[in-house]
Amino acid sequence: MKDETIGIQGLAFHEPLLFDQGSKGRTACSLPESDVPEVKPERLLPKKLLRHDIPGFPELSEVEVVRHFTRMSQWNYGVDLGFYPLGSCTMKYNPKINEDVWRLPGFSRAHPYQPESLAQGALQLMFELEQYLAEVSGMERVSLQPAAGAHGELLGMMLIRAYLESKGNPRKRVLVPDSAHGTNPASSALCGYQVVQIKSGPKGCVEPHAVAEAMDEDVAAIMVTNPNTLGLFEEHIAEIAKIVHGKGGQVYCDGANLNAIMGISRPGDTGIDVLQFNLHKTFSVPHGGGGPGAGPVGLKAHLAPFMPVPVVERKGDRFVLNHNLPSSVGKVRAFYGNFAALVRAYAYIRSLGPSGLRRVAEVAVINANYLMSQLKGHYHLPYDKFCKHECVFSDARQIPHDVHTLDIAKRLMDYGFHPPTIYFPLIVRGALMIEPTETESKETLDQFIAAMKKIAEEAEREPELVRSAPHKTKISRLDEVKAARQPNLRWKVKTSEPERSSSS
Amino acid sequence: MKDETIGIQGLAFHEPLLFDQGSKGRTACSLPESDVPEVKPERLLPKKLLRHDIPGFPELSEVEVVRHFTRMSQWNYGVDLGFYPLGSCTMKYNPKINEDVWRLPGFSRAHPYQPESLAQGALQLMFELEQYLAEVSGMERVSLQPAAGAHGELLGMMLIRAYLESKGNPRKRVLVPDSAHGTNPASSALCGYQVVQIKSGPKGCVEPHAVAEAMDEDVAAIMVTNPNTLGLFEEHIAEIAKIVHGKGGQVYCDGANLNAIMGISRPGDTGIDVLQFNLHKTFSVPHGGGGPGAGPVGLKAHLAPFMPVPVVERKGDRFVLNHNLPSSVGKVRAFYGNFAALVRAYAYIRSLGPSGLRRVAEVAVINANYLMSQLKGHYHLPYDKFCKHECVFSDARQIPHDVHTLDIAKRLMDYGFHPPTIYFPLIVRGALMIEPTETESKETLDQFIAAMKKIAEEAEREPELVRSAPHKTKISRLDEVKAARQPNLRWKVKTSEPERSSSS
Amino acid sequence: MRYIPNTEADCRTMLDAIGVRSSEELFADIPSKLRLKRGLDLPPPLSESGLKRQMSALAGKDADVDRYSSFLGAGAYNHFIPAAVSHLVFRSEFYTAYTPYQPEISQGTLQAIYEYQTLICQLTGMEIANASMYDGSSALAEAVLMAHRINGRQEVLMPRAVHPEYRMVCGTYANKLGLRLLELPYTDKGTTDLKQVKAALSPRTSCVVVQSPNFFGALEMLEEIAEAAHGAGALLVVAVAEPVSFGIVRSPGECGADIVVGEGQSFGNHLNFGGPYLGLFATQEAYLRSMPGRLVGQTEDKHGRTGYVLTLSTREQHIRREKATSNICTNEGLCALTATVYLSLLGRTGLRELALLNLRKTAYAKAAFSKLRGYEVRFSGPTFNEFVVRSKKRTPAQVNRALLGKRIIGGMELGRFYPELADCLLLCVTEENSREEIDALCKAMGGAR
Amino acid sequence: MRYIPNTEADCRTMLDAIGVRSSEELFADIPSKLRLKRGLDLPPPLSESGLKRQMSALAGKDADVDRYSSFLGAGAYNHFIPAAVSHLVFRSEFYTAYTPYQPEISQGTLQAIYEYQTLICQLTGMEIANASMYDGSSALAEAVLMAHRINGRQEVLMPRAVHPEYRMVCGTYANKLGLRLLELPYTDKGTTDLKQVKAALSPRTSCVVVQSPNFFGALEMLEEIAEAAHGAGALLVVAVAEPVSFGIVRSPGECGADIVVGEGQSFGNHLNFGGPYLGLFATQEAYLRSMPGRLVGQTEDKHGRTGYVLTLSTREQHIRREKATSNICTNEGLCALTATVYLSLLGRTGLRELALLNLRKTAYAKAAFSKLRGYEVRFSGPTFNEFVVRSKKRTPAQVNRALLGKRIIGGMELGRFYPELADCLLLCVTEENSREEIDALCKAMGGAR
Ligand SMILES: Cc1ncc(COP(=O)(O)O)c(C=O)c1O
Ligand SMILES: Cc1ncc(COP(=O)(O)O)c(C=O)c1O
Repeated sequence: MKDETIGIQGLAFHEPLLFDQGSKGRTACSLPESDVPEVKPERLLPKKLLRHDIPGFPELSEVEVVRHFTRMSQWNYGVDLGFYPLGSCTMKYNPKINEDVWRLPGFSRAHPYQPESLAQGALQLMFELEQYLAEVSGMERVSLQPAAGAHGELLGMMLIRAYLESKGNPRKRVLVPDSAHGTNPASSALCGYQVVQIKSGPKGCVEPHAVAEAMDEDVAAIMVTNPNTLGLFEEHIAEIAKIVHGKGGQVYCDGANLNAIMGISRPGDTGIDVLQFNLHKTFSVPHGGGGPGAGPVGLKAHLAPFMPVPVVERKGDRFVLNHNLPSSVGKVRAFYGNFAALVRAYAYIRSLGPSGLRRVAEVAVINANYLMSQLKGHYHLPYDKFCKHECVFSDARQIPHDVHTLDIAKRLMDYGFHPPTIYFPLIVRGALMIEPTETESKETLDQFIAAMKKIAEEAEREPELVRSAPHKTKISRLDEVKAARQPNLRWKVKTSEPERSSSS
Repeated sequence: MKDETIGIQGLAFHEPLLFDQGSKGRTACSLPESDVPEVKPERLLPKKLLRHDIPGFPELSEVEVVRHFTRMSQWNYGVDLGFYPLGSCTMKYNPKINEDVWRLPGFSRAHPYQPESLAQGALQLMFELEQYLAEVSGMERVSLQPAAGAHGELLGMMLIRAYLESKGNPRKRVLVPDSAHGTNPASSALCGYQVVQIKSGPKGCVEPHAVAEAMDEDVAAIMVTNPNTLGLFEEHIAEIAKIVHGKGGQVYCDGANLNAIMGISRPGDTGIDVLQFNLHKTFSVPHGGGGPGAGPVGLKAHLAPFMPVPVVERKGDRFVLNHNLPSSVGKVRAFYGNFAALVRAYAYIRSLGPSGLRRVAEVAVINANYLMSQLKGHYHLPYDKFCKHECVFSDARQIPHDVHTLDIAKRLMDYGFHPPTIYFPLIVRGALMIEPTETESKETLDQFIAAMKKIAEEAEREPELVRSAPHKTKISRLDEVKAARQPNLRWKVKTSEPERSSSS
Repeated sequence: MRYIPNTEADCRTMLDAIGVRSSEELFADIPSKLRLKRGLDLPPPLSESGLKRQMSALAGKDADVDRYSSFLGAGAYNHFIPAAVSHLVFRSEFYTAYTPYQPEISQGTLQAIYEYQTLICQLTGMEIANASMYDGSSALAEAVLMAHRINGRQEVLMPRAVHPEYRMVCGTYANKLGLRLLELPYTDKGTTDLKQVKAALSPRTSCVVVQSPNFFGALEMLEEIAEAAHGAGALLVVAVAEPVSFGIVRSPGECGADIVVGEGQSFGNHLNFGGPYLGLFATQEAYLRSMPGRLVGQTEDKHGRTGYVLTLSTREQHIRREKATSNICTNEGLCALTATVYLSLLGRTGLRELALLNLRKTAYAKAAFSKLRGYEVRFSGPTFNEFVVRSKKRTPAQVNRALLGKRIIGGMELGRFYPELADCLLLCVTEENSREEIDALCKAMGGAR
Repeated sequence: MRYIPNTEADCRTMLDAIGVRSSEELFADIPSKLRLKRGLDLPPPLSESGLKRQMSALAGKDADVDRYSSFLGAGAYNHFIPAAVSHLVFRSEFYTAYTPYQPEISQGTLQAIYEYQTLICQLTGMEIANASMYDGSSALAEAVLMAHRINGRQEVLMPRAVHPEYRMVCGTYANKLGLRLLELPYTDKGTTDLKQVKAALSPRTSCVVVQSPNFFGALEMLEEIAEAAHGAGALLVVAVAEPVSFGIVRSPGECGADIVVGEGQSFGNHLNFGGPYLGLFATQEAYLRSMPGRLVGQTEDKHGRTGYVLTLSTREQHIRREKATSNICTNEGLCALTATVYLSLLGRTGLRELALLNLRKTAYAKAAFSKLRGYEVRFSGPTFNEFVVRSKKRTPAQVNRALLGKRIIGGMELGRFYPELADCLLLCVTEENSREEIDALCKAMGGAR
């Protein structure tokens, strides 16, 4: 694509808040005429329970609502617009057919409490998806209930706690490597455990001796992320698992990065007792601008009695919901899980099949290593070895020019790219965490590499250009301090001017 | 919305041609495995009829195709993004529900030749739509076959010709006012008629005496547009019809502007024999960036024998296609019409009902006159009287500053608006033809008025700013002369570099 | 009024600004005898949910190719449409835009049309293509008129193997301008008789029309016909109703066609009970200025940035008025975009594989019918994805009725257009018909003989 | 591999650039005993059309609210969803974006969340709202933990009239942190007994939870309970599972709630067989820093242009880690956007009309059942769009089975959660249930008694 940059500028549209538009009495909905007696609400509800109006609530016609959100959508960057190498988030392409199938009436218009006999398709899908995920991860059972990765972590730790309680002592502490995602310690804490941080070794992996030192009979579990947040496979995972098991602890695996090893290595075969999947990463469920995702939890047989209810079971040729698990931890959300996300993951697995899933991992890793190999000479690479799904650079070489990771990230926008994850993992100062995924072409990677090199140059030649980036976006850097110091978290009816819509 | 302009700039994306991307062997489709014997094509077709490859044809994965068209879509302006006052085009809002219902499998996945017994829904819809359109227009029958307005004009003139032939003489000429849309004369010519231009009177309407002078036994018909392209109602239409009928001619009405008079006046009641509807204008069918639309033709009983086949008829409680019309003109396209467009128009009529359609006309006319009243002082208004659906200004006041209609149009883009129709109708030099439609709010009109006033100022104060507009769009004005002088109408396999994909 | 933002109050304010008391005054110019004195006689307004129910009820009365297995083709083909097609085509920036008269804010549509023109050239083997016509039949009619504009001749050779509705449309268009259509018979191969073409050719012949694959699904000998036509100074107009054939069949351009038209519905457009479809139109550069329809060209802005514009519009009605090459204005833009997206997804290998799959499945079905008691394959010529079967005992209508009971929609009954083929069915087999479906069809028809 | 652009050849080139012979070398760090020595045991890949058939076959086995008339509610409600909702929410710029960490290219999502937070504040009558929680039940659990963070107390008063699954989720979350849930009974009005609340309140009480409309559809006396709770220094946590009630029922904020949580599914989100749904979470400014979940705030850029950012993230896990107010990261963003679009469409008048319509239809149905032989309305308290019916003769299971025959999905059988209500059904009536449907239900149940 010659050397034009992908990032250019075009016409965009200013769009005020919903609340600063419209006029009294407008609505974009047309309800059916009431076909029952039009009794006055006062006759149906006690006066003191009645509400009469919602001042300031929107009053817009359909065209106004449509333009509002259409214009706003264009202010967003999405995977469908370009490269989104957000490390640890696996922003892969979301197949369009999956967006059609979850909307089939039998899925999207089915009520969670409708009779099992009238939900056999949904139950079969959940039953089979559990089997597929178990096979991919090497676990024995899978709970589809959690709504996201962190939710899965929480459930996973609850299972461990319930298991240990059944053995007489829930224990007190959980070991978490310093490279872990913030949700890991938070989930442990939410489950009533103190968190003990384990320092990663010089090669970016957790070292057995460090675990051995911290491990004792008060430690309930270790939470490892594998491949970890440096994009490295935890080489000693088996040995670590042995150490933890040796002291009666459990091994939790944060499976958010499963994309790099599907079909190649299975956590279940490496000594893991529990792990969560992030279907909105590995299994192509779109991230939705912040969810919904799904965070199923895979587990070994000894934890099965504690699974949340209900679980889907097969009875002959019928599928049923079993609510009756005496030692279940209970429930972590209502109903069965983020079903529409499960449908997409199921469709994804059926589309790729075994060979396809393995190919996903291979190409994801090839893409990541290709990026790493090409950028090495231009950015500091703290851990210089082959990576898996992502590679982590830092701003060490740019700091002398007073150009920082944040500046590099913002400048990437001008070149038409979404920035990588920045300042995470915490063990790398000024981290630039780049995950290309398998759905990016070599040409796209080359364009990104060219932009990164250009920015490295700019950092030396015209650092101000980088420091003041982005230049092509609708707005430039925002005052985050002001946002936090004087929180403005909602629109309010202006008291000065009489509230627009209530006039008349 | 204070005084920020709506037009701003944001990040856009460069996107090369399909043919300059991808790599050998990529595809975004996955066909089912062949479940029949994989016979070599040479065994099924004579060698000389076989094709082996299509050099230069695209080779892309799904994500590449999705980004290509998603990025390109953002270079477009559409009704869903903002005000689109393209005169004569009635760019009203296209209801979203209509886009869902035409896609119902029973409509979009139905084959035109499937048995009538299995197409009763589609046939009923066509039967009822014919009745609705007849009622709105005051005509007696309606053919749903034409694919667009011009197609309808052609069919309309064919009906007239067939009718006159049945009377023994098709006649030679057709009268067309100088304010008519180009399709009117072109359709007449395509139907074998010479076109005689009628000069509009000083008040912008066709004058009876002018028609009387041109009318004789060689004149087959007159084509009037009512309301006309100046946005004016042809006040003398009844008298004109009498004159033409008096000499045995027929009266065709270009009904593209029906939006202004729905429920208020019916062409059929004004002496019209034939007219076409533009469903993609009046009846909210989206214009699709250039179609498909639909141009049904309404006609009086004396023309019914000549309707194109088939026509939908009711037999008891069943609907049938009648192919057997001995004096039919034949067909103007295969099958029955742009059915998916008919579905939308049907849904639109059923949503608004009689009161709604009348309200459409009222508000469309109020909006147009409001615009006219506010811009009058700032732009030259050649015909200063109340208008119907649109008002036509000119650049007469800006020409002294060497600012022309084209410049004003381009500058509007910077303010976030689509320009009006320009340089049409031809009888107004430098015409700016503004049709707001009923789906625009007063606030939007006020924003547009403010922009137009600002531009009038700019034309005086900083004309160069206007002449060099647009400034915020992805590209600025294009070299149209070059485009016409050295036509480049397609991508070609570069002969210099060995053709990308055929390598290997 | 969810589609009409302005409330009574808003209108009031505007009427005041205009300086009238009521909207009535704005309609004062309409003579009262021309006013409608009553409300329109139409059904009352429906709520959105009511509308949805009403439309679903209507649609529910129709069969669709999801609930039936269908073997209908005859100019409208049931091909699988990848999900990405509608996700992209129904981006509102595309479908709520008008014809791209203002290039600076229409580059999405314009670049897509330029790509479409290129794809159609690549498929047809022609030098230039326009931005679309209404459908295959009207495109053919316009091609016939164009040939007449080019060589001023009056006669059109029109084989009976051309789609009957296309022939009818050509007739309807052509006779207004005094052109005459001469029919040409078909042989037992189901193709047009070359000898007859040669015999019919004369200095009056403006063009020879050939459809290939023709209405019977058979492939015509284009090269030979082209040679004959050119020999007589006539043009060859080739019509292609099933463009998936371009993936495996030699292009008309290579065979010497002067104008190639076609129906693009197969390329990602729904069956839509007959429309909207997509008129393909391509020709040679030499005929550029006689060509109907819109054209997009590549050019650049003052900063040298590449861009696309509507060009050569001096051929068109809005400039040339009655002297235009056609009256077409609104065309089938979104269907052309659909085809562009569809073809981008299939691409170089996909289209070929798809065509091959159609060819093979049809060959499989044909073989089955050649063995099926009570039936015979009517024509011997090579076919793409359609072929004609003769029913020796039951009438085609009886056969089809029997099939409906098995939720199979059989072939088109040819008697309607060809009295001499009253005992024949035109069957179409695409990638959407599984082998099981084909076997079920044979079994059911075998039973129904 | 239509989702994987890079071909073998592309990979080859990249491997060369990396300097390895094969991708194997890139996996060398995985000890071979940890490698999978076989292929995954999964079904073979499906073509896109094959996948579509497979998924349609599965979905076809389920009932849906289009093909059945349904009276199920109980935390998941069947409301009409205007077409514009999915047209806007499924703009790919929205659904293919990640959490808006980079505000300059995420303003669409961010402004929408700011609008969402505002709408939720307006509906609940609270001062601040977050960007969403997983669902209503987990939002309630988080509210209970938040109350504990605020006042350090250990006891939670949990009425049995709260959705049983919500109570279960609260228990699952709370007991890990040593919180105790005390159940409170319901009266014959179907509401929580104020006397019992007062009796149970103590200095140990962290919060009183109330659902209103509660699981039986009845409206609780929030004001009185708030007063009692506050009197004992406890917080009032109000849960709303059917937020359409906000259109006609006095807001919890006005009644003195300290935290309001709810299930936002009713606002334009599909039933989805139980998920994804939308956890609403609102509270008073005073508790801002103890609040879980993401928050969007308004600020400006260096040119003074208004913009929106994620803010106050020091409460969150990625900064605070184990000291965070919650572990939530990915939330239900797109469901929140859906609610925002839905509420914008209904607006100030629409939401009220909708609530009124639900209220009236339910009143109509309730009146019918109070007259229906063999049944009685179980509770006497005022209800919104759900109510409990007692079947005097047949068991609820028998009644429902009989209804299925008429393509009616009856009410939820309460015995599953309330042994003492084993003879009761919880019925829900929304604007999607026409009067005819309601009459048909009564008729069928009358027949089934
Ligand atoms: C390594 C890791 N673990 C856990 C999570 C949490 O997953 P979720 O955001 O779905 O709760 C994430 C995603 O942010 C992650 O990257
Ligand atoms: C007044 C008038 N007549 C006829 C036409 C032609 O209609 P269409 O473009 O649908 O062929 C148009 C639209 O351009 C028009 O504005």
